[in-house]
Amino acid sequence: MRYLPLTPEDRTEMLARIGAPSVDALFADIPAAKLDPALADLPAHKTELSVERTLGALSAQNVPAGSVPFFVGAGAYRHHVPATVDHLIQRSEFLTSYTPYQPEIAQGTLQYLFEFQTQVGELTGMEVANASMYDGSTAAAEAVLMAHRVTKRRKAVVAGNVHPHYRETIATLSLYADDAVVALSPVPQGGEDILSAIDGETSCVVVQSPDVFGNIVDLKPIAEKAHAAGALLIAVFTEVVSLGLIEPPGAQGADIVVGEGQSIGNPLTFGGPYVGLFATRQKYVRQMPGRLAGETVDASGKRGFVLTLSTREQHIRREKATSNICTNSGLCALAFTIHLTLLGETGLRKLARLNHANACKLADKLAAVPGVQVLNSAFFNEFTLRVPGKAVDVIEKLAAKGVLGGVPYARLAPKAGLDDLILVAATEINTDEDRAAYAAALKEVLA
Amino acid sequence: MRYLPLTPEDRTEMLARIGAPSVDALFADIPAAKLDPALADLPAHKTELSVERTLGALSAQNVPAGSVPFFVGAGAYRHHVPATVDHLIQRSEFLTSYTPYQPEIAQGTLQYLFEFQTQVGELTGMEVANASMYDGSTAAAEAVLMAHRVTKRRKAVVAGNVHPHYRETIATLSLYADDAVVALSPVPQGGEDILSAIDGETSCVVVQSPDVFGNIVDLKPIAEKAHAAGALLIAVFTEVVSLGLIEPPGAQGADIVVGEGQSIGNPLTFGGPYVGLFATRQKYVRQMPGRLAGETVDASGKRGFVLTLSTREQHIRREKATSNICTNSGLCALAFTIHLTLLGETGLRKLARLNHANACKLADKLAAVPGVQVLNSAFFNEFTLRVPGKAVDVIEKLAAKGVLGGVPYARLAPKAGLDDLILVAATEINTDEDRAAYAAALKEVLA
Amino acid sequence: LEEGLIFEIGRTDVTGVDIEDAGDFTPRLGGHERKADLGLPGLAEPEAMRHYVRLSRMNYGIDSGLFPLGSCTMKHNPRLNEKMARLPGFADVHPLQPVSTVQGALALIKELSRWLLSLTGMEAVAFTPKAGAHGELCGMMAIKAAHIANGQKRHIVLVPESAHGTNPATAALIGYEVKSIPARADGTVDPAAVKAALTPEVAALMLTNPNTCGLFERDVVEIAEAVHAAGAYFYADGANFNAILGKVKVGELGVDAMHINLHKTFSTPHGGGGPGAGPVVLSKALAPFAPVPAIVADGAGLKLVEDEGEAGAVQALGRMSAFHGQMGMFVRAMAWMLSHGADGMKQASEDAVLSANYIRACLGDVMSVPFGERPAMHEALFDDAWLEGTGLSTLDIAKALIDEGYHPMTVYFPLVVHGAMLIEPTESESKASLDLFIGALRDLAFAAKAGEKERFLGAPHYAPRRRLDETRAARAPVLRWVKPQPLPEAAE
Amino acid sequence: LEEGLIFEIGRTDVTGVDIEDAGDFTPRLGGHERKADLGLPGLAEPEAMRHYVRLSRMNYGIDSGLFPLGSCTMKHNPRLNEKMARLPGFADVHPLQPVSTVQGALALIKELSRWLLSLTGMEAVAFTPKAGAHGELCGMMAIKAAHIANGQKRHIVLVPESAHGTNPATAALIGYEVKSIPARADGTVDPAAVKAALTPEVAALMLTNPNTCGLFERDVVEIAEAVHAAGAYFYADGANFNAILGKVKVGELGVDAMHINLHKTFSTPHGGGGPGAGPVVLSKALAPFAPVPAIVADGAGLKLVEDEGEAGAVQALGRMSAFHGQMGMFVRAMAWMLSHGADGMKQASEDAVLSANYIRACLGDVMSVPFGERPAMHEALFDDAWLEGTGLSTLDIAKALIDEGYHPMTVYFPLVVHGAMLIEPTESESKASLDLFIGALRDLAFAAKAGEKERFLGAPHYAPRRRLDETRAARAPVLRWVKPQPLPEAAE
Repeated sequence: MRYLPLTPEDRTEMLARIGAPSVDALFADIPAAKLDPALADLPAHKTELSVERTLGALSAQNVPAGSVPFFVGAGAYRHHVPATVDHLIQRSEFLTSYTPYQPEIAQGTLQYLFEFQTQVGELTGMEVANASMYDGSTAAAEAVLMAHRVTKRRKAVVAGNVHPHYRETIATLSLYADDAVVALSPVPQGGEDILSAIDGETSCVVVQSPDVFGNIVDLKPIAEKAHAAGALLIAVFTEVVSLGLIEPPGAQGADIVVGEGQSIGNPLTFGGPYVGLFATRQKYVRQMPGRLAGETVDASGKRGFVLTLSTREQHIRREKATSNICTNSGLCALAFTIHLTLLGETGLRKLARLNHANACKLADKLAAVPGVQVLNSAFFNEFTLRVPGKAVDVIEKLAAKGVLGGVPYARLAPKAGLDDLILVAATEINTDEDRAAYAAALKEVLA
Repeated sequence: MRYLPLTPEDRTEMLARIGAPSVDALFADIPAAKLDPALADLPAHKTELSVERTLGALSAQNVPAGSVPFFVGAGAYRHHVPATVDHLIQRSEFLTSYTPYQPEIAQGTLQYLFEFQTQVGELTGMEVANASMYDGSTAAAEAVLMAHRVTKRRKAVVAGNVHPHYRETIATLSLYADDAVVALSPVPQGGEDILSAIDGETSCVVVQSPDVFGNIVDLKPIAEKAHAAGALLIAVFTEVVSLGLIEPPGAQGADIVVGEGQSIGNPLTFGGPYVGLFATRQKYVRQMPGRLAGETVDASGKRGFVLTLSTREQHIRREKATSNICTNSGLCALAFTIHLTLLGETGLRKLARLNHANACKLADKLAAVPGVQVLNSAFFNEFTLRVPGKAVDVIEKLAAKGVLGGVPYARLAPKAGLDDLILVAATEINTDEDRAAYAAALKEVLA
Repeated sequence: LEEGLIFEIGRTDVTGVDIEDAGDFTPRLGGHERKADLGLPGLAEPEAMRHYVRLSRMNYGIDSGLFPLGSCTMKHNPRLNEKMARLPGFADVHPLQPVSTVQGALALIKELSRWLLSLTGMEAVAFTPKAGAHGELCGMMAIKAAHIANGQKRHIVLVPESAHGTNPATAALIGYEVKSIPARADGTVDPAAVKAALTPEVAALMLTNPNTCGLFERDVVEIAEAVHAAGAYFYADGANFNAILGKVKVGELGVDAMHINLHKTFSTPHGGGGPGAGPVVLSKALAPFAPVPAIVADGAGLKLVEDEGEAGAVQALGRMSAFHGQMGMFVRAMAWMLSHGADGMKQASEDAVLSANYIRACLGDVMSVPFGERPAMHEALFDDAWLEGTGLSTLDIAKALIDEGYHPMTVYFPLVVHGAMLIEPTESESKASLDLFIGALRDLAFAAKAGEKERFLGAPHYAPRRRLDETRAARAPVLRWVKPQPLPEAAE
Repeated sequence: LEEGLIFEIGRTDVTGVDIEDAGDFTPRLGGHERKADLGLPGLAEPEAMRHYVRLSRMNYGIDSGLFPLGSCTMKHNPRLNEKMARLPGFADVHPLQPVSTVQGALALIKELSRWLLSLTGMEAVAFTPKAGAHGELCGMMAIKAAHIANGQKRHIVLVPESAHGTNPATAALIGYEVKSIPARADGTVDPAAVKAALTPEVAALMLTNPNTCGLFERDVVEIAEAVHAAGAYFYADGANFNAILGKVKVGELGVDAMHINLHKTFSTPHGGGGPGAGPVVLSKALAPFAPVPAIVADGAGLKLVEDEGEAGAVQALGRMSAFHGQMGMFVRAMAWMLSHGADGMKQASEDAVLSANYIRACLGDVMSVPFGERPAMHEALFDDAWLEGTGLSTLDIAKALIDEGYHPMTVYFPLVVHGAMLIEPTESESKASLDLFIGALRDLAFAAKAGEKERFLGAPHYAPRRRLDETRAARAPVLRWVKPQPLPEAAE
């Protein structure tokens, strides 16, 4: 077996050194009746060529986004990632390294995490960020728990226009943690009334902007009301590129900002692994979940970086930890920070502008299709279509015509009674031909 | 432009430091009338996404070998290369390094070249090998020049069953170097009479085994006759995997062994870059072309490696050099040596055996197609079919049916009058289904 | 040569990405344009390449040398797996594409599940948890969901004192009170102690097996039976699955839920701290409570059940995260499993255990081995008794190991032995590599006993950094770069 | 930690590749089975990975830092190009597949040719030469073929003394006698000297422009006219094309043939010594003699002319090598050209020239600049006059530069100045990077003049190896590993 360096002779010699009569003797503590179970349903080892064929065949059964006009978003976005990014994250010293508990031989990881934290802080307009979470949805759920710790209250208000998967993730964790959630109803065209749900028991208000329907939300009045009630504002985003063009949550009074970082540096990969971004104010840092890289000096006075404030964490604090998170999204965070470093301010602004321009063009193009209505007045790179009939069927018919046209809102929230809405995303990858193909196919489907 | 770090401000500052009024002043020595020509037929710079689309579209116009039953050989072979190989050769420190003239910071390159040289020596059964040539054909041409230097004669005898491209490469170089070449006629079924062409003026005899038709040639009698006449035997191979199963040329009396190393570690890539292997006897080493890595010690007594015997080379010896070769195939040699290190003796033997087994199975399968004849009695992984009608047409019709069935000999040598022969190669990549598909398609084509 | 921060070497007017011009158009941002600068530095591509290549060279990875981290199983990461994960049919598909366009992706998850179930003898897989700790959370939620469904209110979770920190943290996160079970003298859990603690308040026992002392809990079946008899569930921490993969099915030992770290046992790369993937296998009793999404087969192909309460997920505990789990990791793990096959996985476990016992046997005379009377599993545990009188600590040994060219072993864990050093060689090492490592540790042991203090106290000497001041970092945390303020002008 | 040779750490019974069993069958090798062992060591995959990762870490590359090699143009290697070269339609096509199945590959070569012709103002491209020196050979063969076709017997080739070694070596290889042309005091070739040497025996002049002193041969048009007037051809060495790409078309200067190093100007990676690619552009006079294969378009698409004498290659000089050239390099170069476009290439040349002049300007006060009265092109040349009295040589400066974290510049070339140091920064460096490099050299220059000898004579101090004994290597060459013989038994 190509991955196993020991030879039969090695094994014999090693057993002799141990003084064990056989390998089985080393497994003597396993009840004999349970040892070496049959695995007849699993095949024997395969050559590399054979594995490539098996997995290649499965891969070929999927329709890659890059092979068709593609407008699917709703929390994950197809952007172009420079080849440099994937090359660099595959370097052995990044790919095969461990969590940087031994800082002397992990300065590479620690420095990029420190840079990542700073970048996330700048993007969100917040003071401090952690070294990544699993993804946007779990970051949102953790943010709620953190708000409870800060406010010592246990009731979260979740806006209706938050991504339904995020809502469910928050609801699930809250349910088992015995915390309360007030879940508002979705308002596709925007302008939902969140303020009236905030009261003196509210620990936090969770608001997404751009929201799941694509609407850009003014966070300032919500922040004001929340703060007046002693609650925190948790601002969520699912498309981080939007922060290159629109007002950051930090500038609007958010106390915790969480979101999905996949858009920068990371491929779609059917939903994961992604990278959760988590930022907050300096004063709450000790209530924050997740890893933190911090600056210090070494024994000879040189600047260096270490994981810090680990007394918040499970491996030290055990049941009193701020979170049980341990492994997070190191390599995805690396991809994020490399891509963002390549972009820089100039590149990110141009990218965001192009995304918005493409969305505007697409919205105009689709709004011209008879029977179709664009719901949003203000949006970034995603908007909502109202179509005659069931959105699910429209999307299936578009797929049959080779256009992946977006996400039926009803797929995310089947019980919401909003069956005629499609969430449509546009990014820099879309061409004029793509948009024309979509409009033409939609016209045919609705005819 | 993403690759150019200087900003307009940088340029202004730098010009000021130089004391030049403008960039154009730096180009003052170029006749003004010729400066800054129009390049209107070339487009402006493109984004990475756009380049991917342009080249992706061109790539999509080709039929990749991996997408069809594939039996094309004749000097380049499709083998499976472990993913590790391509990963490692892309490491920055290998990919972006220079020729190792500064050995203190190029020990990585130098050590693998030393290992490569040893591996090539072992494979070919020769004493010394160089650090690679461009490919097998140019290595063969250089071998002839080397034989002329060793023997101080200038007439080469080239066997008829040497790959026609190799014959032409030798003939072209010899023509312009004012050397004589005796080119024998091809004998597809093998057994050509080479001995009678050797005389007292012969500098060298060039013989390929397995030859272009797939026949395994007994080199011993040729070596004896050549040596008796004061000539050298140059043994050529185009499929290096064969050396895992058949007698090496070094054991049969060859004086120079050259061949194509592409099969191990390197993809097909439409013919290049490949890697030429070149080995000879110790006593001829100072007449050898190409780079050589040698062992030495550093100032603190540690083992290290350097480029050596460079007094043979053009950058020192100029017009008296043994060759004009400078850049060679470093990275392809690295791919070769990594793949061969992964294989080791055990793996290479198994691989060679599987190749041979697949060729035997394929030969039986195709010989059973009515009208088809397999010419060879002994072969490794390639053999020759005689088909009714023009081989070129048969191959085109097979391609139309989605089978790449081999190479018409007439494509390599249109004037040889051997229009009904197909060179067919089998490797470990072929499955039973591939072979069945070929036989079925061939039957239909010939029906 | 020191490498500056991107904020020090980059500039906001430089970019390493060319982007098409958006042209003229009327923005529809509703007045929410960003006004302030972002303050994000850019680097041209050649500069960025160098920055990260240089950073990488300050890191140590499996590809650099043996990585003896106990409990964290750092084994060889085949590049085949990376290649497979990048196939466009896996890397370039969106989680919310129509299900008809991702049948291969669903089939892969289904096949991965089939392998995991066969290897564990369990009933169902919850495949969405994103890492081991997230898997624990999922498993414990399933247990809580089951108790709720059964109308039970139980608020205590038993955890042995040798447990990973994630275990108590997870239990506490969902409102359980954690009660610790002490280890007996031989390093394993005493069934009697478990039985004594099993009140009707107890919801579950969380147990790592093989345990963190590197021993197989030989009374596990008896313990599981007692847990079940008390109406509680048995949660197994799968961190040490690598020792028993293919050697025993945990379902046959009475386990109700176990997370599997694909980035340990199944070799998806650790990546400097993730991403991982923590699918949870569930027993028949807990299977109905698996979270959404689920994959079910019907006549037309594979279907995704994405909403609670739908057919196929009637009792689902809820949703662990957006979308459908760590696909990229699934592909890598599947490639690893296919490559090994049933025979190779069993061999891998045996080699891992053999190598650990070999290390213990070769170092037992110079270092002290607690619980040495039992065979080790895939980890060799040492304590610091052998350092008595040397003035050196476990940490000093760990840092000195860096100078020998190795990553340190896991230290001060498990907590149940003093100054623990936990070494896991995995199955990826040749005997020659093990012998070199053993030689290095023996040499250090002799040096420690010979009083060569500076070799240890000043270590590492040959790393990119000397020992770092962690106290300083924690006392006044500097968690981000801040633009240096210009110095005030000197008074004229 | 030292890394052994594969022959020392590997074993012939270990393999890192799983291969399907061939099963039982009757071999048809005609009795030519290999009998002896191959003696090839194998490594399991994890061991092989480490071996090569460790070796790589003893190398320096462009991604490690500035690479100031004059004449060898080591610029940024975009990874986009690597990705493009690996598209299956390029990497996984066989050179002898039916032409109908490789239309995209032929179209790419055709497009590459179109760009090269536009950039050089020439008539035809011979695309098969595999490296610069191979391209020279091709170009000089075309010249010889043209003379033969014209019934001319000319046996002399003129080469300036500052030429690359490949120039005379190439000319000699095909039977030409080489005659050297001296440089004039300002570092360029004197048209008068050329005219004086242009006898009817002269077949060609080989000239590098910009020349190896880093200067543009300002009389090049006059020289070319004289060469043509004498019935000879003008061969240009394209090694320094990077300075003038997009700034001037060599065809308009009277060049008849020039090879283009795709691995210099067009950034295909140097790879530690190749592979390169050396397409040759030819003037109208030489175009008919281009070697096979050629690509021609007809109604049905693109066609390959693979044989001499066929339509499309009636006067072809022959064949340079098997198949159709360095496709992998063509794709990379094409990606680079598309990325830059006409504007980007011109900007790249300007930046390269600007950076070289900047370096010269910033070091001119501490190092000595020959030919300083003319602007430099993309290289800055220094000699060793400034080292007089220090007891140090150019080589010492080069090796000391390693300790500063840089690859040395090109030294002792060109031969026309004493102790030459030739520095080419390329367009890939930021001003900050140039300033750091200048600072390092200034610091070395001051140290040299201050008599800090050990810093230089012992250099490099901080490299994987100290200075290596090249004399020993050449005197008794050890060119391969040999199995150590067992020591003879001691006499009893």
